[in-house]
Amino acid sequence: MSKIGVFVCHCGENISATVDCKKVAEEAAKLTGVEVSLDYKYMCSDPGQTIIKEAIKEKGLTGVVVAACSPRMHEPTFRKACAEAGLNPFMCEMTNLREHCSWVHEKNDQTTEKAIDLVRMLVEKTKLNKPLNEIKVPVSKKALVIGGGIAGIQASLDIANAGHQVILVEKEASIGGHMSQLSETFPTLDCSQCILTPRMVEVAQHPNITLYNYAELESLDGFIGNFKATIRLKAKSVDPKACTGCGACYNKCPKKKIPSEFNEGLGMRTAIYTPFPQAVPNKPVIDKENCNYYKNGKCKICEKVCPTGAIEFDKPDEFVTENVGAIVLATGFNVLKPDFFPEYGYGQFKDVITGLQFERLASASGPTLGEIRRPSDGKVPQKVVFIACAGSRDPAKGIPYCSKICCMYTAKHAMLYQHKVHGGESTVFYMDIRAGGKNYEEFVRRAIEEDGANYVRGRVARIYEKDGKLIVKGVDTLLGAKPVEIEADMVVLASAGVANCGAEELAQKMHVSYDPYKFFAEAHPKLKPVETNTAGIYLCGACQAPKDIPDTVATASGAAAKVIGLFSKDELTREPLVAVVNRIASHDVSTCVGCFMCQTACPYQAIEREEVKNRAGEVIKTVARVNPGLCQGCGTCVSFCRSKSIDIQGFSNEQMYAEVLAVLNTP
Amino acid sequence: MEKQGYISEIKEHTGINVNRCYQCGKCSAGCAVTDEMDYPPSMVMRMLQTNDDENYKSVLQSESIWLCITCQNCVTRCPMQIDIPRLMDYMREQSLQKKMVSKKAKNIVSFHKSFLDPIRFTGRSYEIGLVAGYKMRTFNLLQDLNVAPSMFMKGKLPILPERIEGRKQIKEIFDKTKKEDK
Amino acid sequence: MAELNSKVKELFEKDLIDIFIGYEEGTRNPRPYFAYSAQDADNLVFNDKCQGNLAVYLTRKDLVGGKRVGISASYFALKSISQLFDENQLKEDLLIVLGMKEDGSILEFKGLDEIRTYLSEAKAPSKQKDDELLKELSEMSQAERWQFWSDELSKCFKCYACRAACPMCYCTKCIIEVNRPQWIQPWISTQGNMEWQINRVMHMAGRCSDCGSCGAACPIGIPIHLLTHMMTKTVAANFGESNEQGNVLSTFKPDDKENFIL
Amino acid sequence: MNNEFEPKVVAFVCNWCTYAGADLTGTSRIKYASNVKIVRFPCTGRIDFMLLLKAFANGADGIIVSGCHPNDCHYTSGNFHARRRWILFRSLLDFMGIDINRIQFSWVSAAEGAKWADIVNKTVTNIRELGPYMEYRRAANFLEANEEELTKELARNKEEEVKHG
Amino acid sequence: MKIGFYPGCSLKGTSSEYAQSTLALAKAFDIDLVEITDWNCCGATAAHNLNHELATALPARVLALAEKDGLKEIVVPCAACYNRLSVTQHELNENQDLKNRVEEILEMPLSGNLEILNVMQFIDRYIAGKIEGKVVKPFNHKVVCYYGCLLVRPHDVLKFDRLEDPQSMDILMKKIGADSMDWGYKTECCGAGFSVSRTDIVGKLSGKIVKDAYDRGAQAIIVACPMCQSNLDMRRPHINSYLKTKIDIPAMYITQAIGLAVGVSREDLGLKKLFVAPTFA
Repeated sequence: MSKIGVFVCHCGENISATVDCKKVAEEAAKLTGVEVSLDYKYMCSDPGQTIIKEAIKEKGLTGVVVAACSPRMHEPTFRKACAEAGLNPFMCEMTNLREHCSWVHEKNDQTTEKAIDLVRMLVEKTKLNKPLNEIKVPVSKKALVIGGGIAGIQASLDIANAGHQVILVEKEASIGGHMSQLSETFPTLDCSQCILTPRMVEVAQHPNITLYNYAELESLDGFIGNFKATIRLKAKSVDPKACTGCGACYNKCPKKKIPSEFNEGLGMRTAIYTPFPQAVPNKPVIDKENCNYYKNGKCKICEKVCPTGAIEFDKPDEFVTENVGAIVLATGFNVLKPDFFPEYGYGQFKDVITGLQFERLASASGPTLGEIRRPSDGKVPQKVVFIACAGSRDPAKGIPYCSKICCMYTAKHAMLYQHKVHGGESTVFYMDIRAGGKNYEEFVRRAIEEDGANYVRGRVARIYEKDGKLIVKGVDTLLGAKPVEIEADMVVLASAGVANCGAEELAQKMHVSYDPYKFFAEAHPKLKPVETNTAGIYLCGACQAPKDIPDTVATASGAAAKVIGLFSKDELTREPLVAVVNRIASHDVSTCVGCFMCQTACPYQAIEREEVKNRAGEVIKTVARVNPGLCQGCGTCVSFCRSKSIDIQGFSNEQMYAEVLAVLNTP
Repeated sequence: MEKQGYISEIKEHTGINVNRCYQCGKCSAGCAVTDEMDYPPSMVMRMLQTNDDENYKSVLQSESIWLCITCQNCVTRCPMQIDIPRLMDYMREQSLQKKMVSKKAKNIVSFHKSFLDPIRFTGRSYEIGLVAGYKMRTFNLLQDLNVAPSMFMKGKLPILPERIEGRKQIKEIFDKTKKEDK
Repeated sequence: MAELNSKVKELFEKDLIDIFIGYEEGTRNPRPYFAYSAQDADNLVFNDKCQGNLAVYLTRKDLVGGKRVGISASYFALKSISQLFDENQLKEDLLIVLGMKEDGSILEFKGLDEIRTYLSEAKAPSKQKDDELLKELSEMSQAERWQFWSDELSKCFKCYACRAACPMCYCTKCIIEVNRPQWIQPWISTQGNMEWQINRVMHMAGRCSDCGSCGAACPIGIPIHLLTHMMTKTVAANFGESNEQGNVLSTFKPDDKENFIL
Repeated sequence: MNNEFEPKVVAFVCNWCTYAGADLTGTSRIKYASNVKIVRFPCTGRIDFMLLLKAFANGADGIIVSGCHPNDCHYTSGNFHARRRWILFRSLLDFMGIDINRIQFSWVSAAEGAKWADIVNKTVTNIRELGPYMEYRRAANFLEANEEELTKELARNKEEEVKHG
Repeated sequence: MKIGFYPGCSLKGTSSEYAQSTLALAKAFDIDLVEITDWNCCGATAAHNLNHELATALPARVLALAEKDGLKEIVVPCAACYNRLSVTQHELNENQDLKNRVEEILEMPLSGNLEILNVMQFIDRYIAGKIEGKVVKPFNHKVVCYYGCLLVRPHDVLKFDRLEDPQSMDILMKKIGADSMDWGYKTECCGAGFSVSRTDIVGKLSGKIVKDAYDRGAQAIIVACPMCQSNLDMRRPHINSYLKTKIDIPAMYITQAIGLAVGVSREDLGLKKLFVAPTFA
């Protein structure tokens, strides 16, 4: 027999001004199973909580209903109080007399009647509550970081420095990501390589970090605290243990005309290569697509010249499996190749380049050693046009969103150009300048005021080539859309930032949700900016949306903090409000028929198949089982189950049924 | 709530929401006749966005709407795919209906009307009739005197109009779709 | 006809099956028949009068549990079989399915894929009479429909023949037997009868083969097959005919259309 | 006490959007009819259609079902599943002549306090016009009420049997 | 199979050489083009400038007539007509209300499945494959191909070639031995329907086109639109006065160029009708 305590809160006058709290308590006392019912000015106050605790102890209550404010506010408070008094916290329920009653209705009998109904509902529900224990999940304190750009580097170092093991997976031959390609960084104009390279080296040397370069996530199983990640180590054709990074191989490789990805096609590389001189690890890999040996079976020059015999042809990809407790996704972004803008002639005219290509031209380590020279003939361009929003804010051909970083990097490009080419003319076509950030607006103003970049408000309609010049046709909308035609030597398109290739596939592998542009989705856009909807998987950097370096690093440290927080305990506790499949005593009495409709419906892959065997070890049936580590307690499966074999703790069929009948005051 | 006014009328008749334009100016930059126009296309868009009747009047009375040659460069490049040519068509219809046609555009309007007249009666366009009608409307009697004889010579101007069998049907098409008077 | 008998005989003789679920001649229409041997196979018939959905026997553990089964399946039975596979109730290696071509010759399906292909190509038997009744009902006012169904369902005395006849009703514990809470009134009342039918039809949504066995089984002749028929049509109209992942209710499309949610 | 019919309306709402939205209605002190009582579920996906029928059977005159807008579900897809279920459930009820005008479905987000008040008020007004939902409730003891008629019918049958004898 | 032919008004008048050369070319390849019975004017730019419904109903009649003739595909050499007919068919297929209204006006049914081919599509489908073997006199001249507006825009509807840098004419020209050059005015507007009413604008717009072709050393501008051709050709006096110089590069139809290459006579191609005569032919 239940012994329920009902505690009606006045909330000062918030409730009692419209609800007759005393009457509510009196009526509640009349309900079957209610042992004690009283009202008090502030239930959540210390004295209020003491009243509840004492009632539990004195009357031996089996359940508590607090009629006060929204459970979204104080449910944890009262459950904690009950636990302190020795009552299972999940035997405590709240009913909302404030937000759902006193604040939204006039003072009259009906309002008090409603309050009584609300209390009755929860009393009937609480009678059917069962003591629940928090779910404890062990945590393996090792993190997997996917992506070795600045975001992944920062997150890995933060986690590793907190004393935890980190597996860093990078799909390219070297870590460093897009940041390693940049020349200078806004708004301080410090050299990108100079600030990044020490971090890359730190990663390579950190005792807590295992770096898998040239590797990709193959598959992921498990759940928070207990993921099992299989990683594909793509065959490098070079044994990293034997290789000393001397460079004899790539100096002798006969295939020298492969457009370098690192130099955005403006420079060339060999078939056996390291992406760039400061690469970490600084050991080459063979690009099988372009290697003579892999293409036609002849060559092997690298093998001959290698002093340590590190070249190993025809080795298959390998796989490693790592058990990790948390995952940080730091897969970054990609730059949209603006060839979908036929009117700008990218791909058709050699001197129409992307912003990232300009970075390589301006970079001291780039193909021109930092001199601005146009790709077609190597001449120093005297007139350069920069076109902002080449792809961004263009639902028709590009992407509808603002790529956020382009205004700043375009200002930087104009500035770098003016610094490097004295007497050069730069024109920036823009629509709006988005320079929200510390010292950002000042930076753009400097480009205009001090370095003399000519900013024209308007979008370019078309570019065509004539006599070695690029004719750029635009308007100045601030002069009543007056036509502006510039004969430029080079055009730089501020191409949009988009989700990295393979983002969708990766998200599906990991069950992380993503937005229509394939950027990974945060659990909450404001309050959970580095979490995903899948517990234990965190996000940082430009895989969420285009981000500049400061924001990327901030989110990386944020994600790392979440991981470190998770690793601060040996076990994870979770609310036990999860689904369960009925299994009284032994397996075979489960009424589950194993149709697995619930499995299709579950958004969390929390439903597993469990084989029920007889004594002879033969499988007699397969039934569903809920993995409490994965289940988030939505209960969608419950309403699918035809035989009602699956139920959800805390919102069980019996409880909800009782609540509905009680609302309508049906005994 | 959507604001009342011509913006919603435009939307209703053409499906175009002028507020989608964010004034990048790419239409004006690519427009073949920008520098002839009193208001370049992006300006027309801006004026329409104000939902201000004075501005609407200025658009309807402008020469711009008649100068648009429907070359479609604007809409193919517009990041928001705003169908400006369709909008211009609508403005022209409105301008005619509201009798606000710019004096400067008289030639163009006369040409369009003269072009349609022979079709109405014969089913096909007829250049001599067209030119004659056009000249009657514009009093540009001397125009093209230099070209016409050589056109005859080269067999480019048939002297008699072509007539089709379904003339009655064509006339009905004109009657049934008629909106405004000449 | 001899084709079927010899085929089944062959199956027994080659020891490929333990039991064959088919039809034998009945007093008016053919009735279900279980053959256990090559001799039994002589009694089998298979023609377009064979209407009952034999797939219902495939989930009867006492009948087929652990056995290798052959079955002669009508169009609807094939649909049910396909759905039962989706729901993990059948094992491909324990089942041999025979169907009938339009010309009456026998078709042996090699596996589930062939059944699926057949179903995607075959035309569903017409349900003209049911469609007419459906139309008639949907043209009624809501009050008239209520009158119709409350009259009809007032006659039900909960024998659950509808459930027994249905290949999709294979739960070991039916919701009607769930008593914590007692979802459906176990006693006979129009409301309880309705609740049962609503549950049954909602549970059938997207799974039902539309064979109409439920209606045929009703001893009082309540046209409950119209409910499932209507549901089948509603599902197809809203979510399309086929769904690769099994139940339409356990899947969704972000752009499912509705017009009633404010 | 006035004699006007006061409908009983039960609201089935999800915890994350509509429940929170109704909390906001409270914090914004927007008033609405007190006829509605809210039953809290984790998600619209959890709401069993049987509970709706149970509410009608036990005296509810109207029902509100409300959850997160599409794409906003806290559990990513519970509301999508629910939407499918309601599409079918509604057409079935309608086909059986059960008054679907008494069930109001809505999406109310945690930010839509005013919308919640609006939906409640609209529903209550609507149900007040429709009057108490007696048909479904009466069906619970339909046979009892018809017992007399049944007896007569049985007697008639018997007579006929005798006649044909 | 019967292939329909819609000449349109221009090809019956000012641009008769376009019709002539198209038919001559088809004949050279044994293709029979059947003129649509009792076709009418498509309304051109004038109609849609003034009245949208009229602008739809006029071309719709042509489509209905073609369907009535039992045609599955029609060749429309005039770019303006091609554009109007394609856009109309597209609009009618998209908008059921409009379709109903138009069918009511015409009192004729419309199926909306007609294949509307411009001259390049026609050549590509029926002639291009056989062209190389038939070239008797390679067209070894430097040319620029001028597409204008109406062949490529609106791209969503016409779905013909690349939007900003189309290639189909260039490919055909290269097949007959021409040196087809990249240039800046492939799809810029020539002034179109302003030929009579605003000849000044035509002089200017067409002037820029002719100038760019001249600057690049082109010997001919190859066109596929009667309106473009007449603006670039017949309006040369205006062009020259705008450019303040005399440029005599001819603007000729692609059908004429191909015709010449495969040995069709100058007369049959109507070359005489060009105002600016090609010096090489």
